[in-house]
Amino acid sequence: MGLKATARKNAIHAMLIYAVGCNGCDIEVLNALLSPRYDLEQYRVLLTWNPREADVLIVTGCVPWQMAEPLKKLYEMVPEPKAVVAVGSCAINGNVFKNMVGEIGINEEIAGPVENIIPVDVKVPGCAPRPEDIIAGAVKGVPKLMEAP
Amino acid sequence: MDPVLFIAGLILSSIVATIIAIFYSLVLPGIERKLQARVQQRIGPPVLTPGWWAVLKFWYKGKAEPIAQMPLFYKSLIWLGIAVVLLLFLFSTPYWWVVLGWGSVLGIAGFLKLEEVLYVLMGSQSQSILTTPMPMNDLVKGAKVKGVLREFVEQHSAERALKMMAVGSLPLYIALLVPFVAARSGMISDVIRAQNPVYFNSSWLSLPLPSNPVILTVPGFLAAVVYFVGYLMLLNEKPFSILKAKVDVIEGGVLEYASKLRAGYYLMRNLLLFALSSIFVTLFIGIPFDPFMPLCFILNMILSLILPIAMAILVAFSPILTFRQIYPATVGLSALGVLALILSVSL
Amino acid sequence: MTERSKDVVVEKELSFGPVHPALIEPFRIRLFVNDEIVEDCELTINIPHRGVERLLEGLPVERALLITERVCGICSNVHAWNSVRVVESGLNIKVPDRANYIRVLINEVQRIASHLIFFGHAFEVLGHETFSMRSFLLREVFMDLMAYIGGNRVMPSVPVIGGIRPRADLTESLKRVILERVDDFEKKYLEFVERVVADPLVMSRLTGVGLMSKDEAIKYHATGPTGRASGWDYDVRRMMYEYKPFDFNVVVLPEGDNKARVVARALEVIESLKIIRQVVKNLPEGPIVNRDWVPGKMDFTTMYFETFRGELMHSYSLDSQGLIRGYKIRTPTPTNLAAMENVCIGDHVTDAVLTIASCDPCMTCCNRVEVIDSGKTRIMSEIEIVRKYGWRR
Amino acid sequence: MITFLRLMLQGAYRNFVRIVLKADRATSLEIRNKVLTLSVPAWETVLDEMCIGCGGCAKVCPTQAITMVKLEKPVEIAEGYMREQVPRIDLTKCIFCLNCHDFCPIYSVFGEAAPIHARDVGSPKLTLREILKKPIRAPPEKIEELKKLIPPETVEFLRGGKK
Ligand code: SF4
Ligand code: SF4
Ligand code: SF4
Ligand code: SF4
Ligand code: SF4
Ligand code: SF4
Ligand code: SF4
Ligand code: SF4
Repeated sequence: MGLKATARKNAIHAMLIYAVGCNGCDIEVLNALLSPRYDLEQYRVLLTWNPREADVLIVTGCVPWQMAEPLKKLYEMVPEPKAVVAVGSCAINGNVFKNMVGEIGINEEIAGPVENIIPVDVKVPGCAPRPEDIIAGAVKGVPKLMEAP
Repeated sequence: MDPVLFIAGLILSSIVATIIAIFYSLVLPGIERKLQARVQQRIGPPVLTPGWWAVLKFWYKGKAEPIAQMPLFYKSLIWLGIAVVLLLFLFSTPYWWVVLGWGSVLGIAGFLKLEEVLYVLMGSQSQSILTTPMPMNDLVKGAKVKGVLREFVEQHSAERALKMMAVGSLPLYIALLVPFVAARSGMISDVIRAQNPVYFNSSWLSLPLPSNPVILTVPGFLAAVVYFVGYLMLLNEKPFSILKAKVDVIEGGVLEYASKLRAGYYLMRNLLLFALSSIFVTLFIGIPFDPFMPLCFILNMILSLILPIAMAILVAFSPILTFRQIYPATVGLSALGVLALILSVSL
Repeated sequence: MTERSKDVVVEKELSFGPVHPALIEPFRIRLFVNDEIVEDCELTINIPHRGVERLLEGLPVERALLITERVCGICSNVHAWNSVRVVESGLNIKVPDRANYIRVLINEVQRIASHLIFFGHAFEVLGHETFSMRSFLLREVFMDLMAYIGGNRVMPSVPVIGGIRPRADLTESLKRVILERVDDFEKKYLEFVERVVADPLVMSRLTGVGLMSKDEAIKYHATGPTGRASGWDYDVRRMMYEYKPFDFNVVVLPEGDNKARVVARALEVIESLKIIRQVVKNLPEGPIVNRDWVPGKMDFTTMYFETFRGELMHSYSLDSQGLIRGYKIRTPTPTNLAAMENVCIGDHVTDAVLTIASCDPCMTCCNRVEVIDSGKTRIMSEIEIVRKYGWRR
Repeated sequence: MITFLRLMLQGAYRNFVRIVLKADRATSLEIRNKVLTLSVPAWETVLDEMCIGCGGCAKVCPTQAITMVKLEKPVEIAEGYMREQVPRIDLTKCIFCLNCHDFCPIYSVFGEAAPIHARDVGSPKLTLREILKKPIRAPPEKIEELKKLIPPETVEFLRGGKK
């Protein structure tokens, strides 16, 4: 393991982008980041709110059409290498908002799931996922960062 | 002294001091974070993560062009900042004391002011995606107030930096004067002579301890307290982090620095953290950072942990103050500083 | 606050969001400022529109609560409960007492969790990381309880039409766990609150900022703790038969500043603890669900509910096959929003963000506008407008 | 003022202890171990011992997230009734609508403890045998509906037809 990979493994900056679900997932992510019980920092993952600083983007929510463009822009802002962790059923498959439509057929409000907009590397299923799932998911994004040139 | 020998010593001491400062300063944020984590009842990141590994990682990140009005100028500000901080630090090391009078209160104060100006410049340059240019259809809605200038939050941060420059850092400069007044001279060498006379004729392996450090006098102690608060203001740490308050201006002017530039920014900030702590130990305790006296500089480095540790604990327990509280705070602290200054005349 | 004057001269606009550390949720804040002082404020909340009301159109009513629960992850139970209350009242379904007690229990558990999120968020906005973390740590107790009772930390899915899900029935051992955790929590919580109130730095930021008078609270219909912190004594829980058996106080504070809004929620937590203890102590025996009902025609029925942030309305009708027609949700935040926009005027920028946070915003709402299209008024969603009239920036 | 001083001294002492001795640390070491050894347990979605293998849940799932997996050795769960298959849920397709939970005959027909819950919440208080002993209590239309979803012999069995 070279110095590059070691450095990447030992300092990971994660940014949370909440692309509209129900607040459930993003609060669970914050819980994983801020609650001393879970404490994501002990796994060398540091919270940031600046896309320029981020390595891992944690995206939650089903991405309504108004959020698609900002999400794409933010993704472009992140310097390589980067990994995207889609947290929650909303981010993975649109949850009930995309799949349990009544009589309207297709819900046009939703541009998501996240995969439709930006490439996703790790999927964390659940509605809402437990914080330990989220932590394990964020950690799963690390090999991709380490292997990148 | 022979000028050739002197210049060789100057260069050598600068190189040694720079290397030690860089290596050491990048450990400080980790210590700070670990302490805060303990207070917050959690494990926290490993000590090397927030400093060392983060900087290395940013160094290895891919290229990212910052969005700025003048990208080249914006990028150069970081390297300028590192140079300023390094010079600031070097001027407090013994070899530079005699060079052109920079090892004096003027050299330190001048370079600190320059450092502050950088934040204003950075803020007015940076144009991050997180604010006005975000693709949002919010202008469809008619606000009551129309057609006003849409400002980037970083520019707002620049305005705040300007205010902090005008009022915020005043206490630090006043406190900085106290050891010099006590020594009745503007030069650092005289300050050390007054506090630690043995230093000037001790061999390279010895450890000269100060006989009458100014921090143990009443005005010196007051000044040290004021210096500490000014230190927080200069480093933009909580409670005085208004110019990079996460809640509105996010990180302020440094928002757009990415990859190598961000590594540079981390380096600059941590160097400043260390330089100010080391200067504190030099001026208030009387132990200079002499690259050619191992015990002396190690003691300096250990003692310069005092300020970051105090800061870490204070930061863990304070909210961000707005200008509503900062103005009275600076007035009060400046008054305290002036009191210390007046008292120090009697030393 | 100062009254919003008609023609203010404003230097510049600061806009941030939808992705921003202080907001977390996607909405846009535009602040019109002179120097540091906010002269006007505009919140754009249309981003989280997911068309929940339209999704529900034509769904069988039993399935509705799985979507309504996902209107919001902070108060999932409130939406699920209120949506079943509508059918229960419209079709006269009698809910067993035991089910009602457990519904109240889970609601109060979630209320405390929600208020602790509020502290976590408010302290984060204040810049006080440690207190924020302490709030999140205290909240874990109630997240655990929610997972024990409902099986999920966020979406416990407790109410079903006619009662509660069998999973959520309280066993004796669970009752003991609840009481133990609650006692332990109360001790730590009181210590924490005492510490916060004694902190001079925090209090100097909160006191006297973001003043809202009682009249304003009523005028802008700021319900919930936001209104009650301005002296408006209004709580839907007092009118709900579900809450009749319980003895609790409604916290009303006269000051109307940010401090009052924080303290009001801090005191409400204690009242909720009281209710939880009463539920566990007096829980009646009996069935937990009443399945003797058939979905059928139901006229428009509207139910109001006291959520953690204020008054919530759910309203819909059923057609003869028991399919939902014309679902309508009005969450508390949209009504509190007008108040938020107004109270932050006249404060510093950083304080304004705090004031908005102190009203506890959460914006996962539905959004629509009325457009006069060649003389006819009709309701359009924002996407239709953009398709038709283009996206102006 | 006195309270403030008392709190400050108390706090200073407590935090000193916290810093030096890592006192009252709240981080869960159990979770830390699980994460570091990459062994966070997956959600338990199906309780195999309870399932009667009717396949109804797979049919009601709106996103086809459930596949029925044939058991190598069918198990006799009641006299004359074999469990031949069990459902498996692909969580990345699941939208957590709980349709399967609510339509699982053992839950939705009797309104008793649910043997399957998409969110790992099944800890039934009844054994399957006891559940199967109870007669069905649903309106006839509901049973007709159920027949579309699960094999008719299962419905008969649940009604107590086939003893
Ligand atoms: S996955 Fe569930 S909890 Fe998460 S945002 Fe979507 S609806 Fe909310
Ligand atoms: S009326 Fe508006 S909010 Fe309701 S479903 Fe239609 S578009 Fe959505
Ligand atoms: S206002 Fe709405 S989203 Fe917020 S807590 Fe209440 S019901 Fe939930
Ligand atoms: S129903 Fe109409 S008039 Fe009444 S409060 Fe709502 S919007 Fe206003
Ligand atoms: S206002 Fe916020 S909390 Fe309330 S329903 Fe909407 S999103 Fe949820
Ligand atoms: S005003 Fe009404 S339609 Fe608009 S966002 Fe608020 S609740 Fe939804
Ligand atoms: S909860 Fe998941 S597996 Fe079950 S029916 Fe819904 S989508 Fe299918
Ligand atoms: S519906 Fe229930 S009993 Fe039937 S296969 Fe699915 S889990 Fe098993």
